[in-house]
Amino acid sequence: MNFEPKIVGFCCNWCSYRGADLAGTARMKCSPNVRIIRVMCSGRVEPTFVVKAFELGADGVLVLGCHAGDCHYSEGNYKTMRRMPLLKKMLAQMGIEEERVRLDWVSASEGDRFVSIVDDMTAKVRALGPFKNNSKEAKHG
Amino acid sequence: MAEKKVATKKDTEPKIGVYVCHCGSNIAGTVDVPQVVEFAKGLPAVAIAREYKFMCSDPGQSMIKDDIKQLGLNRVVVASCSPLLHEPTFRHAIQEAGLNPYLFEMANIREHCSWTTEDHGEATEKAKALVSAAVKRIYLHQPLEVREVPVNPNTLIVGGGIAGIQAALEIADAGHKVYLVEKDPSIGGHMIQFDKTFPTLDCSACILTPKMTSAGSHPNIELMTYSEVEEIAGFIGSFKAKIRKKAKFVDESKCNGCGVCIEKCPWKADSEFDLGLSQRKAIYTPFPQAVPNIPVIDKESCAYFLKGKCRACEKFCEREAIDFEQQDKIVEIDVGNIIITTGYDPFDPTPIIKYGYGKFPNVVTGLEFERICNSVGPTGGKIVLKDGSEPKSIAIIHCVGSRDENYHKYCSRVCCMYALKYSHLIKEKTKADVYQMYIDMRCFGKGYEEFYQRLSDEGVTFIRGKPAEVTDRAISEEEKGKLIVVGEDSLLGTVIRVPVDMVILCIALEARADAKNVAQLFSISQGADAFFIERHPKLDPVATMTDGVFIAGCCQGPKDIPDTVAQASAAAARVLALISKGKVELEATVAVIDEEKCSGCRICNLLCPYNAIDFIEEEEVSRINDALCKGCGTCVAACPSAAITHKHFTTEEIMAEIEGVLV
Amino acid sequence: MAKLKLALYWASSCGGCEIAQLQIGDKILKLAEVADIVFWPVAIDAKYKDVEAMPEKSIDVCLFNGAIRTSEQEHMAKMLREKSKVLIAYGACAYGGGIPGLGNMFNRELIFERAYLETPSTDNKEKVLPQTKCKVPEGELTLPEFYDTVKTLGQTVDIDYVIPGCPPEARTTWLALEALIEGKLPPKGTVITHNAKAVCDDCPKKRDVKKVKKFYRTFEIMPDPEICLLEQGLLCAGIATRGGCEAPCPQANMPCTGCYGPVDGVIDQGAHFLSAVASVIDSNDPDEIQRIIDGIYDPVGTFYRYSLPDSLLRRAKIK
Amino acid sequence: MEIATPMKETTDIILEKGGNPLELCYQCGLCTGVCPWNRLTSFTLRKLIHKSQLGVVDFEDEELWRCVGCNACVDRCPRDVEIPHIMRALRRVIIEVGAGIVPHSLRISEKNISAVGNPLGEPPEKRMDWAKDLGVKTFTKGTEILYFPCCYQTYDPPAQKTALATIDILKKAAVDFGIPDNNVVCCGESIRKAGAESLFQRLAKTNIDIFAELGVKKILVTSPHCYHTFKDEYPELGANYEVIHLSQYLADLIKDGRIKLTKELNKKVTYHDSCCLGRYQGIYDEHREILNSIPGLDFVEMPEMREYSLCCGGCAGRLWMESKKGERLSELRLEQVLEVGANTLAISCPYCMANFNDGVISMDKAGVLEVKDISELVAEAL
Amino acid sequence: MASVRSHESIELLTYSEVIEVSGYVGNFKVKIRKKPRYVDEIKCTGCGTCQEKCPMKADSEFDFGIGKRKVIYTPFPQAVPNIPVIDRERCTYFIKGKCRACEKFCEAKAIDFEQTEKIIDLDVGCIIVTTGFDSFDPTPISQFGYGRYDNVITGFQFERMSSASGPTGGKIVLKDGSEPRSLAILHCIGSRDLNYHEYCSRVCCMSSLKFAHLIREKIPDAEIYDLYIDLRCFGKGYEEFYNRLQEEGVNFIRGRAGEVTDIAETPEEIGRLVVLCEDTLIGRQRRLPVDMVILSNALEPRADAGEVAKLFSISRSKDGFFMEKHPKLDPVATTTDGVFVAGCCQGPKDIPDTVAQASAAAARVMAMISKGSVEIEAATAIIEEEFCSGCKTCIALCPYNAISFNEERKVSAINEALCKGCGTCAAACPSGAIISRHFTTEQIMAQLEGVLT
Repeated sequence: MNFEPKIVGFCCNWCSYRGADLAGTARMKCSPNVRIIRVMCSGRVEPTFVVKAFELGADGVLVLGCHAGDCHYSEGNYKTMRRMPLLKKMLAQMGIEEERVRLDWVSASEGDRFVSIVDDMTAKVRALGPFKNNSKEAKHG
Repeated sequence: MAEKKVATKKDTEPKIGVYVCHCGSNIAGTVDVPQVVEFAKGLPAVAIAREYKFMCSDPGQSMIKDDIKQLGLNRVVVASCSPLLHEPTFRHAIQEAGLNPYLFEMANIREHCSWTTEDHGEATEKAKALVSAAVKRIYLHQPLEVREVPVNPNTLIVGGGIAGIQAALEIADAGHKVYLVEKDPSIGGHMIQFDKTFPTLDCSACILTPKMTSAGSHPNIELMTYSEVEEIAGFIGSFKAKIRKKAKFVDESKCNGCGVCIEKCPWKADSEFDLGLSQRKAIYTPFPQAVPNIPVIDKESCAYFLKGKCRACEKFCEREAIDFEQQDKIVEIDVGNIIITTGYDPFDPTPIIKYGYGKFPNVVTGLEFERICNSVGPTGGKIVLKDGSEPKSIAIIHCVGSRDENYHKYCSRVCCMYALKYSHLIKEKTKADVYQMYIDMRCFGKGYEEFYQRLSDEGVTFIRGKPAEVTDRAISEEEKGKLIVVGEDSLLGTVIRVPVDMVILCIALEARADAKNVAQLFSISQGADAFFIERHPKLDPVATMTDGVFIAGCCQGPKDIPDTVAQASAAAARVLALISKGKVELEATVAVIDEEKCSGCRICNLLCPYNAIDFIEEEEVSRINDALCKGCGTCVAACPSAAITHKHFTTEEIMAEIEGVLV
Repeated sequence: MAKLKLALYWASSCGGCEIAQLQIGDKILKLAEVADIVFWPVAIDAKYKDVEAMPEKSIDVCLFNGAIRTSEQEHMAKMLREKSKVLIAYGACAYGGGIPGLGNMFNRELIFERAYLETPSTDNKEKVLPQTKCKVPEGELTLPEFYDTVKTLGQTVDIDYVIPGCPPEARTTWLALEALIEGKLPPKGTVITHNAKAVCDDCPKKRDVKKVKKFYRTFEIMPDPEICLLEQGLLCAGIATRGGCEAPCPQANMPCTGCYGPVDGVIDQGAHFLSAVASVIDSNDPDEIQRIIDGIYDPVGTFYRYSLPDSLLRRAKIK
Repeated sequence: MEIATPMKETTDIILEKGGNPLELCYQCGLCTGVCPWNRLTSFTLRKLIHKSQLGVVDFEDEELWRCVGCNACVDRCPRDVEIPHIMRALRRVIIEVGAGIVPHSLRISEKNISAVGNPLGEPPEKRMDWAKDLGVKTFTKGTEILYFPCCYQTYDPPAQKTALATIDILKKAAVDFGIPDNNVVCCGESIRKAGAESLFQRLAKTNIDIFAELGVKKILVTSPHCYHTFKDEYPELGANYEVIHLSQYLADLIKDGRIKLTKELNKKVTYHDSCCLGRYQGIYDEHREILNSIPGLDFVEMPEMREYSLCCGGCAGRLWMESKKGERLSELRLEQVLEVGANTLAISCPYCMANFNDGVISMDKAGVLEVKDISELVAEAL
Repeated sequence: MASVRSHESIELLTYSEVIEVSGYVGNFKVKIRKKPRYVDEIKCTGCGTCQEKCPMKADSEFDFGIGKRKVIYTPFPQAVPNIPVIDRERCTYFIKGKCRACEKFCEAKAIDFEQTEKIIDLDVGCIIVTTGFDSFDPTPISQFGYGRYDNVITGFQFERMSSASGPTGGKIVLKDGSEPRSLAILHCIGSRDLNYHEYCSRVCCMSSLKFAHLIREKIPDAEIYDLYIDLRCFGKGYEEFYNRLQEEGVNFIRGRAGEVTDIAETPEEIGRLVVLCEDTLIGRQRRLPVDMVILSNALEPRADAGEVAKLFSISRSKDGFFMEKHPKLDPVATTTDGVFVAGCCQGPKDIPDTVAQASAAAARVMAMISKGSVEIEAATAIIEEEFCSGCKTCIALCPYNAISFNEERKVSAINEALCKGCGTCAAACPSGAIISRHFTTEQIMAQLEGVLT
């Protein structure tokens, strides 16, 4: 069987989750690989969650928030905009491919954008292959 | 240190019911529902898993309610459509069955699954993952209470200009008490300084004075002039405000506003109201129609306070209202809501040296010109030069301090129109030629373009281009003794020199000098331009990030009178809605700080968009005001000590959910 | 009352912990009054077989410092666990992997290459690398296996307590010893320090709300000694590190490096530290944010200086 | 860079001479955008207006004589600025105040009109010679219609054909009409646009007096310019007439069956809308009805037609001035005529006729294309 | 929108129109016609299957005709309520008597072809009219070729085109599906133009800038021309946005376009649209060859504004928008007490101003509600019926429509709740039957006598 990546998606309640809903309402076809966890604001997404997802065997993590300036909580998404790049920089240092973590913005009316981000990410992660969490089994190298 | 997990204390072991909806064929057409149900049955703590055609229908809901009662379920997962659609429905249902509504979780297997996935196998797998995530997460759910706080029906309005007056009247007319605080001796603000208003050319005082009077005499409005807010505590519904009533040295209860004291006072000072173009007495009301019509003594210019003698006013006051012993008073009031209408400051063009303001006596600002034009102003409404003669030509320079990276980037919104208004007043009162130097004519309001056209017809000359300088260095005979405005006429493509007698600078509106203090006092934010920031520029233009604090008028950004009035009424509407509801519901899914863990590092303090996090200096910990918290979770994600918990979205819950989706 | 039997062991660490244990000063006399040291390779001549010979749970307390890098260390950890009633991870290496734990950024091959071939001072023309076995004229020699990945003591065996620090402050060591002596041991799993809160709580510097426009390395600026170092752009880990040390580094105007490990409840010290640092970047412009982030050199070394093996990901992915 | 200083006095003079629409202009530049001159040369109408607003007009500039008042701009102006009025005012300042120089060729025409009542300088006593042998009666009191041919149609042989054809048609339809005697003078429309206001006033008064004496109520014209001035400008002086352009009258005659077009004309014809009749008066349909009712005639439209018609460049005195080769709108228009493959260009204005006839010759298309007044085509088809 | 639907205090009547209003402030009676949807609102779950299955298509009104919708449709995916309606005019079943595909596939059995219109009577105290605007149809400005050239579109059409959920899925494309390389945005189409609307539509400058930005974002190397007269960027953050657009390399040309033509003069112009304009800052005419022209068209009063005005007794200003009581001091009230206006039905405005005005109107209503009663002018006019001859002179004079004629008694009657006491009727009554209380003829006469002593 071909490798199908598992991707954890974090969506904020106000924009991106609604955008994902709209993709459904509009019956757009979309890769099933991204499983969404709803948080109130993308600002709630701790780097720990991303790392935890990898630890638990995710092959990629997608974080979606409102577009800059549209945050329901005024500027929660700006905090995410600061955290994710630093996290990505660190993960890169740890040898984790850049494509496995993605931060993007989807508004409530952008069902199509949601789909294209999900499809694009799925394809890229699929191409990378499974994420080997080589820490646990790496007991004796 | 193997065990880091904090054990979650639960009163009873979770007993979870899982309900998978077919949604007709919307879900069942793609997802193998029975398989999902079987899968759910195998998940930890799941007591029962069922399927039904339409879970949201009445029979579907009854199924859940019955199971809660009969099987003693204490947590419910419904796998159906988007929670944005039916979460309220099911929360309501389990509440009816006696469960806390927060002990509910929804798995979105329609929008996020059956509708976007074609392959049945994939869809079923994804549905399972989503159900497993919901089950893992709900295991950790805790009951939450929605709290309500009562709303004090009294309202504090800060700033007695047109915005404050309008909002005050709006609320007072609805039968609620308003405290209107104004720092000057009279309400009226900038609008009362104006002569006419554009584009209807109504007399500004004529339309404002009735409002001022009704604000002054309204039984529900307590006017606190010559007063300033010193301190604010509390939150929406119950603010406590400390207000300093500055000493007027005149007993308000005795004074009948006869004006004898003013007449008799031998001391003069520059009139603030006339921008220094005229003089007032040391005991004064700023202008004749002042509300309240009670004078104040200006300590700085009163001979008694300066030299210890005079007291002329006291001698002549028949009502014995003068009281030199008066002290500032601190008044404490309780209010439920606050509206800030502190207005703007006119931009001081002195730093723009090239325009010669301050150097050439006949270069005046727009606001000064308003006073010159005003029939009760320093010149009795005559448009005259400093030497008393009538100008033969006047140049009006737009965008002074606006649309200028060196001063204010923004457009001040009203200058084009007041410049047109000046042209009209000049044409009406003198024979002078008028030159308008503009960049773009911004006549956007109702009747504005028509006004522009009317002015064109009155023979005003429009020159497109921002002048480079105003000079008195003549290069020809005609220019001698005149002010020459030099700039490019960008439509002609040449430099143009316009010799005039008077130059009016259309100065920008800028945030008040003390805007920063006000912002801090009321926990509201300022934009880069120093004006206060509204909660959402489109959809919530009068609210601020602090619940219960609203803004209206030019303190939010430059605007004209109709827009100010509309905004003031809008703020009043928001306040009235809160008052008539009588209570506010507080968010249940808030963040809380465990003070045992907080090291007071203050990382979280600035992250909160609602200023809900206070740093308690004495205890060196941060604390969240749960009446202000909206539950976004940004602070939780940032806390390096994991001292903050986001109720209903705890780290453990989300971790469990991550584990769930990755089955 | 019988004297306590105390063991001390040194695994993958620098030896600083051994010295730190002596730092308790004259209190060591008090310790000697109540305890006998039965095993302490650095100070007492005792052989493995002596330990092997001890009955199970015959040692009352074992202070074990250093991470688990080799098969020998693993073996000793397991043995000491067996022989000890109370096993304490002593110091940052035993607790979170410590500095040796940063070796998890590489694997065995890379480390050997660097250590035995690449370093300028190395003279190894034959390119000999350590082998577990090797034949010499005298017979076969063995070496412990060098593992690919560093693990913490806690990941190797069950531990009872942690005394954190690189090395632990004398007061922290004594806090634990005192509890032992007095028999007032806290619940199992406790990280023994004077302060459950972060270092900031110990730190006397003035703290305000935080906004950072640029991060500096320590040699780049001379910070104001009165003000919180993070506010001045130094990556001080005090916010994300358990206190109790009395903040000696920040007090000396050096940023905290995080040796006391995370505060209770924090799942991953580095991720939390990173999140907090990123949160206070004072910009909403993606490009500017990137520029500010570019000023952070070696994020892993910064955020996981002492805890990489104990982090959720434990090690880097080596292609 | 040159430096300008607003001269309010100059602006005042322009305003006094009727330039007041300039106050309304908000300088959007639409007029320059649509001005046909810009296809050939650069002519910034908007800037000229702005200079007038500031009183910094260079009265020596030839540009002042460029605008022919085709109204393409006025039609679309968002503030309804009557730009030709501004142009007229500027020219009045030149002529009446002497602020600049009147182009030589225009001055000759002006002199002619002033001296002999027609721009061609022909003797006034020969004005009606063209009709000598036609047996047409001179208008007297009680005659229903006064047929007033334009100066060109009375003196200029190619244009005369229009008048002759008109008489032919009117006779066949048995219309009660008369022609004026030799005392009438040029209607004055163009010379007024060229700025000679007092001359216009004199001409108009002459004609008005004559018409009054004869009791003229209904005037039939074959020039759109006469039409415009009689209908819209003479009323300023208190004279009101029912003015009909021949095209309107012909359309009615055909509709009512008073004339029958029977002869086949095997021509491929396109029609050029004159500005003065089109954009000024909105008369578009009649010509097309007439042409379409001529048997055998193949009528084609040019892309730029009706309100988009390209001006011939002959009005407002421009006919009398020299335009350089390559700067002639008429030639641009003739290229469009040739593009649609027509062999006959129908017009209904004597200026258009003069301009296009010149153009046909200068472009060397004499055998390929003929220019005919619509009356000629109708007369041929009778 | 969703909170409007779920709010317990809001009853949403979509697909409905007000047909009659009577009464006065505090006591209005309103008749509403609820048009048949042919879908049972209670049963429908909004699943959308019916729309999917419906075989017939029509031009989408929501997409300004550049997209299609089904005959059973919700105007857009996020519609509230999410309940479709059947377009009777185009439904095969209604036209030919067969099809009923939607009915067949509806599992909730919500389709009801027998539904008829319903008249609902409501009693309300106050009315807020927020009927909005129409977008100006630029067809009459024939020189811009709207309707003639495929790639000349209005700003509103561009909005839909650029919307992710719009007909092209957010792609900016020409009619032939290709991407435009150059675009011109023409400001003030139908605004600031005496030939159409004299007023400025207030929002077009900013929406044009927004269009330019969206184009820049989606087609980074496109050549964009913005043809303006004055850039009216007056709101908060607007000027800053303009600066940003300048930095993004949009070509701003000050000049109103004269014409859009497809007549090419140079090879480069062949097959493209050419915008003729003067660049007034250079002082020369320019020809801009572009692939697409966007007309930033005006906001104009709704076509039915006249009827609505009559229905609610509100007046309209010269430009056709509803007139407020006082432009400065009472911008949401109308001359009829209890009827308020908000939003673009009162004049063009942007979203923040609309929201502020809407809240203002709500404030006025709430003030009335929380007071519970309205004070009625005491100094009103009354008619002494015995003297009234029923001549009806007074009826048309009343600016508040307070006078009605009692057909049975043949006398006029004044509704005191509507009368404002202006006295016009009293002055006009030929038989002296109307008494303007507090300003009676006697009182005024006496006063006259007094001032003349």
